[in-house]
Amino acid sequence: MGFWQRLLQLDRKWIFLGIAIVVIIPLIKPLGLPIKPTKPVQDLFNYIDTLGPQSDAIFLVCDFDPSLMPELMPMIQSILRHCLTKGVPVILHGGLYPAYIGIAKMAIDEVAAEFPEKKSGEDYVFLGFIPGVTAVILAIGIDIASTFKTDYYGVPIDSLPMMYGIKNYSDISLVVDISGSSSPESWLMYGQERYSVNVGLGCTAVSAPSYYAFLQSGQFVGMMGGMKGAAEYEELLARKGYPAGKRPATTGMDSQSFAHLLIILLVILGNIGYFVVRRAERKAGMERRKR
Amino acid sequence: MIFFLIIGFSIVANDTPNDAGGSILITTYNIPEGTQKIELYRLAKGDTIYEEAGLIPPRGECEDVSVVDGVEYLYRVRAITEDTFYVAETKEFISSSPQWFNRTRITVLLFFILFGGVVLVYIELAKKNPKGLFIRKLPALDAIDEAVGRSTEMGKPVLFVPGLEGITDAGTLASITILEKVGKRVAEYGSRVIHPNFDPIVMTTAQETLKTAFSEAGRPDAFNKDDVFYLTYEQFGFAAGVDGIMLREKPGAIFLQGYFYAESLILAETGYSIGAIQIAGTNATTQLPFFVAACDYVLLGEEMFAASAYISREPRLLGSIKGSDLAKLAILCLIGAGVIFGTFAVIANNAGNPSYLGIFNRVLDFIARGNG
Amino acid sequence: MKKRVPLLITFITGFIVIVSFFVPHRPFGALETETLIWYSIILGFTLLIGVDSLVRLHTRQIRRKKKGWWYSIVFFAGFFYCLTIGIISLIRTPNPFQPGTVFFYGYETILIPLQSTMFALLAFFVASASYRAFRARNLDATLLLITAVIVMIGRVPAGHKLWTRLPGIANWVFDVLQMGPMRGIMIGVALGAVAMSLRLILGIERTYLS
Amino acid sequence: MSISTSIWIWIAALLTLMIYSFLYKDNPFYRLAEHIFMGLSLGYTLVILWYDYIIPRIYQPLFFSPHQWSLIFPILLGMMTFGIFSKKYNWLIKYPLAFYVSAFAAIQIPVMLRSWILKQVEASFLTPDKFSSVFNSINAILIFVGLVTTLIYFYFSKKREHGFGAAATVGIVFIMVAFGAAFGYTVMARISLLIGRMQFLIQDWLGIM
Repeated sequence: MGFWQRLLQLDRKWIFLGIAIVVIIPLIKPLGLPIKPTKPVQDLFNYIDTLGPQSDAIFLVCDFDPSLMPELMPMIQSILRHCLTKGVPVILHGGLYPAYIGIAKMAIDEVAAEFPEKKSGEDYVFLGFIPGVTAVILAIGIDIASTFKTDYYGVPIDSLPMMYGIKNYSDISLVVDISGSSSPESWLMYGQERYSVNVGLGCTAVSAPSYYAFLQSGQFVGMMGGMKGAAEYEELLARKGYPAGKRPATTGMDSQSFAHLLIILLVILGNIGYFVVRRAERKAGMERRKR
Repeated sequence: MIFFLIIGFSIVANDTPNDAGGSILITTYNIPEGTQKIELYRLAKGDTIYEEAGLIPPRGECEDVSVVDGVEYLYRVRAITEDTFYVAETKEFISSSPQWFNRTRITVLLFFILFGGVVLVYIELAKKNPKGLFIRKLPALDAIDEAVGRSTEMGKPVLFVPGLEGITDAGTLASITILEKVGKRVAEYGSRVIHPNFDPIVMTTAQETLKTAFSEAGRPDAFNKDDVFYLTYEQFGFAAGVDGIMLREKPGAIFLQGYFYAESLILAETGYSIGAIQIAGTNATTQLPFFVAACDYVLLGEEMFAASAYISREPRLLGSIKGSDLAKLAILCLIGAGVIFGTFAVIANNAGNPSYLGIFNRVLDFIARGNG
Repeated sequence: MKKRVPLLITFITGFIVIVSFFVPHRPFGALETETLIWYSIILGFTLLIGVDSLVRLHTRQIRRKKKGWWYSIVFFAGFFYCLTIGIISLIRTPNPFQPGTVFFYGYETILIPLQSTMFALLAFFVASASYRAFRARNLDATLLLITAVIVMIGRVPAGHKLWTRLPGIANWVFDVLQMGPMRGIMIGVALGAVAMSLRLILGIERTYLS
Repeated sequence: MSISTSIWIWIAALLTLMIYSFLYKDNPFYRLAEHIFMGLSLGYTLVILWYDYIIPRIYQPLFFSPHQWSLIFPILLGMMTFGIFSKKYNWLIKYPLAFYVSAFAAIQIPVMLRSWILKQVEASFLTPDKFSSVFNSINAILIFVGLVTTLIYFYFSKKREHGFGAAATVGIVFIMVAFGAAFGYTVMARISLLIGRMQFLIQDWLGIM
C-alpha cells in the first residue's frame, strides 16, 4: 500500500480534530484579519445611517429559530445598536411564529443593557407574537396599534410615547427582516407590493444565493448574508466609532477563514490522492493483463 | 364654517378592481403643502349627513372597506394643515361590487390553460401510442442495472433511501417509480432491497410498490415486508440510523432518491466510504451539489421526473415531460423574440420612432401582471 | 367507493381552490381561505401520525427489551418532561414560548443547545466529506469543486488577504454566473411540479392512493 | 478566565460535549443526548401543535361565537387519518389524504406559475437599461446565455445532436458553476454554526476571552 493510499484511508477523527483546532484557536487568540464590507451590506448600513431621531421608524423582525443564532443573532443586535446609537425609533417584532419571541427577547435584553439611558416605549418598542403570519404583515399596513394592542410588556401601544405618529407602513422607513426561512418573500409580497414599504434583510449563508435575484432587481434595499454579512455590519459600525458590542461575528471570522482554508486543502489533498491511487491501480491492472 | 376649495386638490373614488366587493378605492391628488392628516367622509345616497370614514395615509390612497355593495356613495376629504383645512369632493355617486374575474391574474390563467392543455393532450397521445413519444435516455438509468447486478455478484443487498419528504412531494413520487424499477431488477437477480423510512405514509406506499414489483418479476415469495421499515421522525436520528445500516449491511448499491435536507452529505459520505455505487437524485436544489461531488450518478432536479417517465413509459408521466418541454420551448422563443424585437425597438427609438419600444414595454408589463 | 370517493374529493377540492384564485366573487374568493384552514387542520392530524409512529417504535423497544432499550426510557423521560412543562406553561400563560415560563426555560437551556449542536455536527462532516468523498471524478464535478473553492475563499477575510480581487470574483459568480442556471433550474422544477399537481387534481396520478 | 457557575450553562455545555463525543465514536453518552433530544423535540412538537393549531384553529372557532360549525368536517376528515393504525380501516386515510394532497397541489399551482416561472421569465428579458455599460452588457448576456442553455439542458424529448447538444453542454457547465457557488455558501453556513457552538463553550462556559 503506497503513501497516498494510506493517507486516503486516514481515520476521519484526525480531520474532525483538525477542524476543531482551526476553529478554536483563532477564537482564543484572534488574528484580526481585515474585513472588507460588500455592497449589499454597505447599502443596508448607509440606508439606516442617514436616518435620525426625526425619521420614520425601523421595523426590525426576528424570524429565525435558535439553531441559526450564530449567524443571525449578531445581525439583529447590530441593527438594534445602530438604531439606538443614531436615535432612530426602532420597533422590534418578536417574529411571525411563536417560538421566535424568546430569541428576540434575548437580543433586546443584551443590547438594552449596553444603552442604560434608552427606555422601552420611548427609544425602542418591543412587540410580542400574534398569530396570523401573512395576515399580520397585511394588518401592519392598516394600523399597528389595533393589530398588536400592547407591546411585549403589556403596555398599551397608544400610551407609548415613541408610537405617537407611527400608525402603519407609511410611518416606517424600512422593514428589516432577519430570517432563517422564506419570510422575506412574504414581506415583499404583502408588505412591499401592497403598501410599498422598503424591505432589507439578513439571512443565512444557505439562503443568500436565492435572494441575490431579488436584490439585483432592487426589491431589497440591502442584505446581510451569513456570519460574514453580520461581521461586515459590525465592521461598519466600528469604523464609524459606534458601539458594536462584543462583535461575535467578527471574532468568528478568523475561524471561518481558517476552516475554509483547511477544507480547501482537504479537497485538494483528497483529489491528488484519488488520482495518484487511480493511476497506480490502472497501471497494476494493465500489468496483470500483460502477464 | 370656513374652508377652502383649492384648485388641484381633488379626490377620485372608484370601485376597487378585482376584488370580492365591499371596497371602494379612494385616491387624492395634489395634497396641499403642510398637510398633517387627511380625513375621509362619505355620504350614502338618501342620507343627508356625511359620516366619518377614517383617515387617508399620507400617500393619499386608501381603500374604504366599510361600504355595502350596491349602495351609492359620495366622498369628501379634508386635508388639515396647521392653521386651516382644504376640502375636495366627488361629483358622482359610486358603488362597490364584486368582480367575477381578477384581471391582474390573466397571465397566470393564460399560461395555466396553455400548459395544462398541452400536458393533457400529450397524456392522451401517449396513451394511444406510448412508443411514439421520445424521451432522451439518462446515463444514471443504465447504471441502475449495473449497480444492482454488481451488488448481487458481490452478495450484497441494495439500499434505497426515499428522502425526508411526504407523499405530496413530486420528488417522493418520482422516487417511488424508480423504486419499482429497482425492485424488479432486485427480484430478478434474487437480491434484497433495504428501504428505511422517514414518513409512515411513504412507507406503506413503498411496501405496496415493492410487493407488486416482486410479484411481477415472478418472485412474490422473495419479498420480505420487514425490509421496508420505519426508522424515526427526526432528521439527524434518521441520518445516524441509515449510516448504521450502511456500516452493518455494507450494501453494494445505494439509491438516494427523493427530497433531502442537510443530512444528504452525511449519507453520501458514508456511502462513498463503504465503496458502494451511489445513484442519487433529488429535486432539492440546495442538496444537489453534495450529491454531484460525492455520488457516481446524479439525477438533477427535473431529470428525476424524466427518469421516472422513461422507466415506466407511463402515459401520464411521458405526457407531462413533453408538456414541460414545450413550455420551455415557448419560454425560449418568447425571450428569444424579445431579444430580436427589443434590439429593433431600441434602434428604431434612437432613430426617432419610440412606438416599438412602447409595444415592447407593454408586452413586458403584461407578463409582469401575473405577479399582481 | 374506496377509490372513487377520494378521487372525487381530490377533484372538487382542487377545482375550487384554483377557481378561487381567479374569481374574487362570492362564494369563491372566501373559499380559498376556508380551504387553507381545513388544510392546516388536517396537516395537524397527519403530524400526529408521525408522533404516534415514534412513540410506538420506542414502546416496542422497551417491551421487547431490545438492545439499548433503556435509551427508549430516556426518550420517554424527555418527551413527558417537555410535555408536562408545556402544559403547565400553557395553563399559566397565554403564550408558553414567552421568556419567563418553565417551558421556555427548558427550551432555552436544553433544546436550543442540543438542536444547534446537532446541526453544527455538519461542519465536521463537510470537512471529512471534502477529503474522502468530494472527487473531481468527471468534468462536472471538477467545475463544481473549482467554483466552490473560489466562493469559499472569496467570501472570507483570508481571501482578501491572498488576492484583493478574490472577493470581487466570488461576488461576480453570484451576481452573474449562477443567476441564469438558477433561473433555468427553478423554471424546470416548477413546470414539473405544476404538471404533477394537475395530474393529481385530475385523478391521473394515483400513486398516493395505493 | 472564569468558569461559569450557572447550572444551566453547565447542563447545556455537557449536552453539547455529549453530542460531540459522537465524532470519536458512537457511544452511550451520545446515545443518551440523542434520545433526550428526540424526546424533547417530540414533546415540543406536541406543544406547538396544541398552541398553534388546536387552540386557535379548532377550539376557539368551534366553542366561541361566532361558532364556525363547518370546521367539524375537516376535524372528522383529520380523524380519519387514524385509520392507518388499523388493518381493517386502513382505507379511511385515503379520504383526508385526497383532500390534503389536492389542496396542497392546487395552492401550489398559482404560486409556482407566478413567482417561479412568470417572474423569472420577466426578469430574463433583456431590456435596454441592462446595457448601461460594457461590463453590464457582458453580464446581461452571460445571464441570458446561462438561462437559455440550462433550459436546453433540461429539454428531454429531443436527441442531443449538433448545435443542440453543444448548447446542452454549455448548459451543464453553467449548472455546475451554480452548484459550486451554492456549495461554497452552504459550507460557510455550517462552519458558522460550529463557530457559534464553540463560542458558547469557550466564552459562556469556560469564560476564556
